Amino acid sequence: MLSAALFLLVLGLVASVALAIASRAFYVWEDPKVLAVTDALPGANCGGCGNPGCASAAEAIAAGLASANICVAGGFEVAQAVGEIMGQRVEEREPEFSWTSCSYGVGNAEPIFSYNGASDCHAAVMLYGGSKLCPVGCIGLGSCVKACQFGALAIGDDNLPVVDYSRCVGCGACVDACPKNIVALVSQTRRIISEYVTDECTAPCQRACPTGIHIPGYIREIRNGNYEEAVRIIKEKCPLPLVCGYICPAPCELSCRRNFVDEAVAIDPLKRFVADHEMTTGKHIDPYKCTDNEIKIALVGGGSEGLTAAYYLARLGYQPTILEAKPELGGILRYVIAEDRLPRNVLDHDIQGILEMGIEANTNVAMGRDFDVCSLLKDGYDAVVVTSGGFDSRKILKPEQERYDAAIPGLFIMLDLLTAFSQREEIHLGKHAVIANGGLKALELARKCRDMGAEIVTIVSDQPLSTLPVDFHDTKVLAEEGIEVRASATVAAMRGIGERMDRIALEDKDLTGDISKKRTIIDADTLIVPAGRLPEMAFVHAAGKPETEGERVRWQTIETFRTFPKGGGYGILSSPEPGRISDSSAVVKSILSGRRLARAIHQNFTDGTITPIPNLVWEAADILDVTEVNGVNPSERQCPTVSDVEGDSKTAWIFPEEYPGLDEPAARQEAERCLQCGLICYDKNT
Amino acid sequence: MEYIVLVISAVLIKNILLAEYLGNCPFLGTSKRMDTAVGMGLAVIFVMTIATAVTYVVQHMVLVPLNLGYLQTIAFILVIAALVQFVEMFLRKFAPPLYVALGIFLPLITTNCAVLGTAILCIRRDMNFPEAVVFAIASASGFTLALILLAGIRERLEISNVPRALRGTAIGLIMAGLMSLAFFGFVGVDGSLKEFIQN
Amino acid sequence: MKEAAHMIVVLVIICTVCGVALSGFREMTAERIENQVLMNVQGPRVNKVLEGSQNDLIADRKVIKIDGQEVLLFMGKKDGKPWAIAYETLGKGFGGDLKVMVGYDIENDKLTGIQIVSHKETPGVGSKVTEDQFTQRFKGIEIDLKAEPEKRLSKKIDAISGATYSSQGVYEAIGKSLQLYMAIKKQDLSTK
Amino acid sequence: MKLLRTFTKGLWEELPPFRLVLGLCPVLAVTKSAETGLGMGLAVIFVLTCSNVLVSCLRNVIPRKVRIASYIVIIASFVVMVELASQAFFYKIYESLGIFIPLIVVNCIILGRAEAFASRNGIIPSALDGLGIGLGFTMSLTVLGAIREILGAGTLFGTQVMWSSFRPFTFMVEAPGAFISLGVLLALMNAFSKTQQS
Repeated sequence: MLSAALFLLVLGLVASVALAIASRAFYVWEDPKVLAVTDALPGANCGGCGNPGCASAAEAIAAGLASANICVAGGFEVAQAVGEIMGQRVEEREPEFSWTSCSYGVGNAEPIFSYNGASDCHAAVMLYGGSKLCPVGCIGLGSCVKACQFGALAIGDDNLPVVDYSRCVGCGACVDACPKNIVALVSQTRRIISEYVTDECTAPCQRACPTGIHIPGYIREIRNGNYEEAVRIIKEKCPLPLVCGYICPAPCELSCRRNFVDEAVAIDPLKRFVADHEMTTGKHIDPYKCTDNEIKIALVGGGSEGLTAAYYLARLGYQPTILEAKPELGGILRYVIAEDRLPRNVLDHDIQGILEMGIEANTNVAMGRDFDVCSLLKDGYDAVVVTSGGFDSRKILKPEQERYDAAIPGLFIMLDLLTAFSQREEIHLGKHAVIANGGLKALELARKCRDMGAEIVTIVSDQPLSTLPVDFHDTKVLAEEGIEVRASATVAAMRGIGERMDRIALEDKDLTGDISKKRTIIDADTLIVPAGRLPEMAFVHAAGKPETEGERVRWQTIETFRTFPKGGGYGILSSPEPGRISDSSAVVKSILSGRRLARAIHQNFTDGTITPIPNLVWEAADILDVTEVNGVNPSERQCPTVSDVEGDSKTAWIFPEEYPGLDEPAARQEAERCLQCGLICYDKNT
Repeated sequence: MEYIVLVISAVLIKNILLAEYLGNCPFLGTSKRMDTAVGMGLAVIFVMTIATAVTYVVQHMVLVPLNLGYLQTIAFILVIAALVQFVEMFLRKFAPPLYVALGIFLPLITTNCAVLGTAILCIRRDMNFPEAVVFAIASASGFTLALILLAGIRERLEISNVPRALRGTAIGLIMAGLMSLAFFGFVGVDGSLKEFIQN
Repeated sequence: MKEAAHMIVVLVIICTVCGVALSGFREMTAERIENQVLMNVQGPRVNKVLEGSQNDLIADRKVIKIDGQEVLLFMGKKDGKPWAIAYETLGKGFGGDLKVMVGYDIENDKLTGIQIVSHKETPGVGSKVTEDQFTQRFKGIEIDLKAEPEKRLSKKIDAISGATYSSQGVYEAIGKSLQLYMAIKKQDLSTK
Repeated sequence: MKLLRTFTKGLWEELPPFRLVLGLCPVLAVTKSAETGLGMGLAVIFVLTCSNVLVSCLRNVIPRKVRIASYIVIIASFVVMVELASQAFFYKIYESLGIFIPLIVVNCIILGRAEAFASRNGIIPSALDGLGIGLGFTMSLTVLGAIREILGAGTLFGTQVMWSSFRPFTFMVEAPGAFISLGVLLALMNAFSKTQQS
C-alpha cells in the first residue's frame, strides 16, 4: 500500500514539478492582451472579420490594427468584452443577416438541363452557369450551408437555403461561398435604402412600381391571411399605403404577367384592402426602425416627398423635422387632389402613421419668410433638405422680398430672373454667373446677365457640344463676349458662406455613362436653373472647414442621387428635368424621390459620398423577362377594371364612394390569382 | 528482418485504426480536410514514439520492480498527459514553426486512445525496447496513412450526392469500413513473410 | 510561484489519495484475481492435461521450491491418492516465449499430455503447435529417466512443417520440464 | 423535472455515440457481441458516474490550470478499480474486453462530461448526468453488439437465434462490420429524427 501511494505521489510530484519548471524554462512571452482577447472572442474562426482566424484577429486587435468590434459573430457583448480589455469604448454595430433572394428552387424553376454532378454549387456553375435558365437562380447544392460555421443555414425542402436568424451572426462566409451572388448580407439600414438592381430576382410588378414595393410578397401574406405582415411589407417601401391604395395609377398592373392570360391581378385594390384593414384596427403597424442617432435634419416641405424622406430618415435613426408653409401636412394630396377621390381621413391616417415614426412637424412656416437654408444650419440642423416638390418656387418667397435668391443663397430660377429682367429690376448677380442647361434660352439669358453686370457667364450643358444649337459652337466668339460654354459637364456641388454662394464644382460627364470624376471648381456667385420650380437639394455644413466664419455659416450641397444608366444623370441638377430625382406626376414617384433623398443624406453622414448604383433597375434597364405565360388557368378578376385612354387596364381612378373596395373573401380569392413571379419564374399551377 | 515484418504488420495488417479500433475519435474528427489530417498524423507519429519509449521505461524500471503492475493505466496516462504538455511547451520555445503546424493537435492527442493503446500493447505483447519503439512508429504511420486516405475520400464525398441521412459522420464511418475491408486483403502477408524468413 | 505550488500540491494530494485507494482495492481483490487467473488461464489446460483426476485441481495447487526456483505444481488425485502432476515451463518459439503445460503420470513415468498456455507465434503458421493434432501426439509417451537429455522421451515427435521454430520451442519447454520432473521425483510428493 | 431531464437527455437527445460522436473506439471494438457491449457499457456507467460525482465534489478545490490532469487521475483511478474488479469477478468479460478496459481512461465521453457538466454542476445532477449518458452509451453498445452478433455469428448473448442453416456474415464481427454497422445505424437515426421533425 505504501509503495503504491508513494509511487503515485512521486509521479504526480515529478510530473507537476517538471511542468512547472518547463513552463518557466520554455516560457515564451505573449502579450497578455492577445491572450485575453483570444479568450473573449468566440473561437469559431469564421473569418467574418477578415482575419484568418480568431487568434490572428486577437493579434490584430491587440496591435491596434483592428477595432474592438470587428467580430461580427460575437456581436455587441463580445465587442464590449474586447473593448474592456483594450480600454476602448465600443459602439454597437448594426446586426447583419444573411438573406437570399431566390424563391424558386431547382424543382420549380425553368431548367435548361438536369444536373447530376458533384454536389457543390461551384462545380454546378461551371457547367453553363448552372442548370437553371434564370441567371440569378439559386443552385441549391448548399455551398453556403457548408460555409456557415454557425449552423444558421440549411437547404430547405424546396432546395433553397433557409436562414435561421437566431443563429446567423452576419459573418458573411455564405456570401463569399455563393457563386451566384444570391446570398447577401443585409442590415436593416441596407434594406431601407436599397434599390433594385438588374442582377437580382425581381417581379415585373415590383420593377414597375416606382416605390418598389415587394408586391408578390404582400399578396402572398394576404393569401395566408397575415394582413399585418402584408402591411409591414408594403411599408418597407411605401409610407402611404392607404393613399396609394386609393389614388395610385398602378403602373404595376400594366406589367402584371396575368395580362398574358386574362387580366392583371388587382394589385392596388389588394393594397387598399390591407391598408383599410389597418385603418379599421386603428393601430399603425410600424416597420423596423434602426437605433436612433442625434443627427437633426430639416425638411422643407411637408408633401408626399417630404413626408417620405422624413419617414425614411426616422427609420434610419435620424431626427427629422418637417417645415410646412401650409397649415396642414400633405401637400398636393391635401390641397390639390379632390376629396371625393382621396378622403381626408385616409390621408390623415397615413400621415399620422408616418409621424409616429418619430418626426417633428412645424406648419405655417415658410422658407424665405420664416427661415432659410443658412438659418436652419445655424439653428443646429445638420442638414437641410428642400422637398418643395411640385410647388412653384415664387410662392415661397416673401412678398416684400427684394432679392429673389433669399431662400437658397445664389440660386435663381430662370423664370424668376427673366421676369425680373423684363420688369427692369436691378438684380445683383455678382461677378460670375453659371447657367445650367437651358438650350437657346440660356444664351439669351447669358447675354442679359452680362448686361446686368456679371463679368463672366458660364453655360454648363450635360450634352456634348456637337448636339447643342449651332449658336453655341463658336466658343471663341462667345468667349470674347464673356460667355463660356462647358459642354458635357454637370453641376456637382455648390458651396458658400452665409448668404453668399462662392464656388461651384463642375464635373465632366463621360458619354459612356462612366463617371470620370474630373472636377473643376470655379468661383461663382450665381447659379441659374432654367426651370419653373426649385430642384430638390440637400445642404450640409461645408466639409473640412470650421462650421461658421464669424456669424456666417459655411454650407455646401450634397448630391441627392447618383446613377449611370445611359442617359440618366448625376450632379445636383441632373437632366432631363434639372434637379428632379424623379417627377411628381404620381404620389408613388414622389415617394421614390423622398426615399432617394433619405438615402443620400444617410450616405453623406455615414460613407461621406453618394455611391452610384450600377445596374439600377429603371424604365430602360435591360432585364430578362418572359414574353408568354404557360400553364396558367384564366380566372376572373375580383374588382372592376377601368380603362384609360390607351386601353390598358387600370383601377386607380375609381371614386371611393362608387367602389367600396374588395371584401375579405374577394381579396383572398384575388390574392390567389397572383403568379408569385420571380425574374422569369412564376407559379404555373395557379 | 523481424522489424520489417513488425512494421508491415503494424501499418497494413493490424492497422491501429482499421483493425485494432484505436484512435477513432480523431480519425473521424480530423479527417474532413487533408491539411488537418496531415498535421494530426505527423503530431501522432511524434508523440506516440516518445510516449511509448517513456512508458516502456516507466513500466520496466519502476512498475515491475516495485510490483505495481496494476497501476499501469494511471501511471501511463499521467506520463502521457504530462509529456504532451511538455512537448507542447518545448516545441513552442524551440521550434515555433513546428508548433504552429502541429500545436493545435497536441491537446487532442492526450485523449487519443491510440497513444495509450500502443503503449499498453507494447507491454502486453512483451516487446523489447527497440521493438516497442519500432512498433510505435509503425503504428503511428499506419494511423497517419489511414487518416490521410480517409481525408482524401471525405474531401471528395463533400461534393458528392450523398443521401441526406448519410451525410457527415455516417458516410465517414461506412467509408472507414470499406477501407478496413480493403486492408483485410493484407492478412497473411506477414505470415508468408515470416515463413520466408524462417526457411 | 505560489500559484504553481498550489497546483503541485493539489495534484500530488489527488495522486496520493488515489494511490492509497487503489492499493487498498488491490489488496481486497488480489486473492480473487489470482484465483480467477488460474481458473481461466491455467485451469482449462491443467484439466485437459490431468484428465481423469477426481479432485479440484486448482484448489490443490502448491508451490514447491526446486533448485532455488519456485514451481507452481498442480496435482491430480484418484481415489484420494496423487497419480499425476503438471506444471508450466518456457520455451523460445519464433515469435517469443512459449508457455507449455506438461502433465506426468507419476506412477508410470508417462506423459499425460501437453497444452500450450500462451504463445506469440504467427497465426495460422506457428500457431499450429497449439492444435490438438500436434499436442495429442505427446499423450502417453513413456519417459526414460536415466537416458541422455535428448533421448528421454521414448518416441520422437516430428516438427510441424512450416512451424519448425515453434515446434522446437515446444521441445525446448518439454526438455526443461523433464529436467524439473527428475528433481521433483526425488522429493516425496505426498508429504507436501 | 429538471433533474429528470438531466437524466433522460443521455437516452435520446445526447445519446452517445450517435448524437455525441465521442468514445468511438470502444464502441467499435467491443461490440463483437451483445455481452461484451453490455459489459463495457456497465464499466463505463460506473466510471462515468463515479468520476462525475467526485469531480463535482472537488470542482471548487481544483485549480483551473491542472483541472484536466486532475480529472484524468480521478478517472484513471476508477478505471483501475474497474479493471481489478472485472478481473476478480468477471474474468471472461475482462479477457474479451482486453485492452479496452484501461482505455476507458481516454474515452472522450468521460473526460468530456467531467469538463462540460460535472465541473459546473452539483453532485446530484452530475451523478444523474453520468448515469443517463452512461446508460445511453450502454444501450447503444448493447444494441450494436446484438446486431453484429446476430448477423455475424447468428447468436444473441451466446444463444443461437438464427435458423440452423444460417451462414453468418463473418465480416460483421470484424472491423469493417463494426464501422459499417455503426455508420448505417447513425444514418437510420438521422433519417428517423428528420421524419420526426417534419
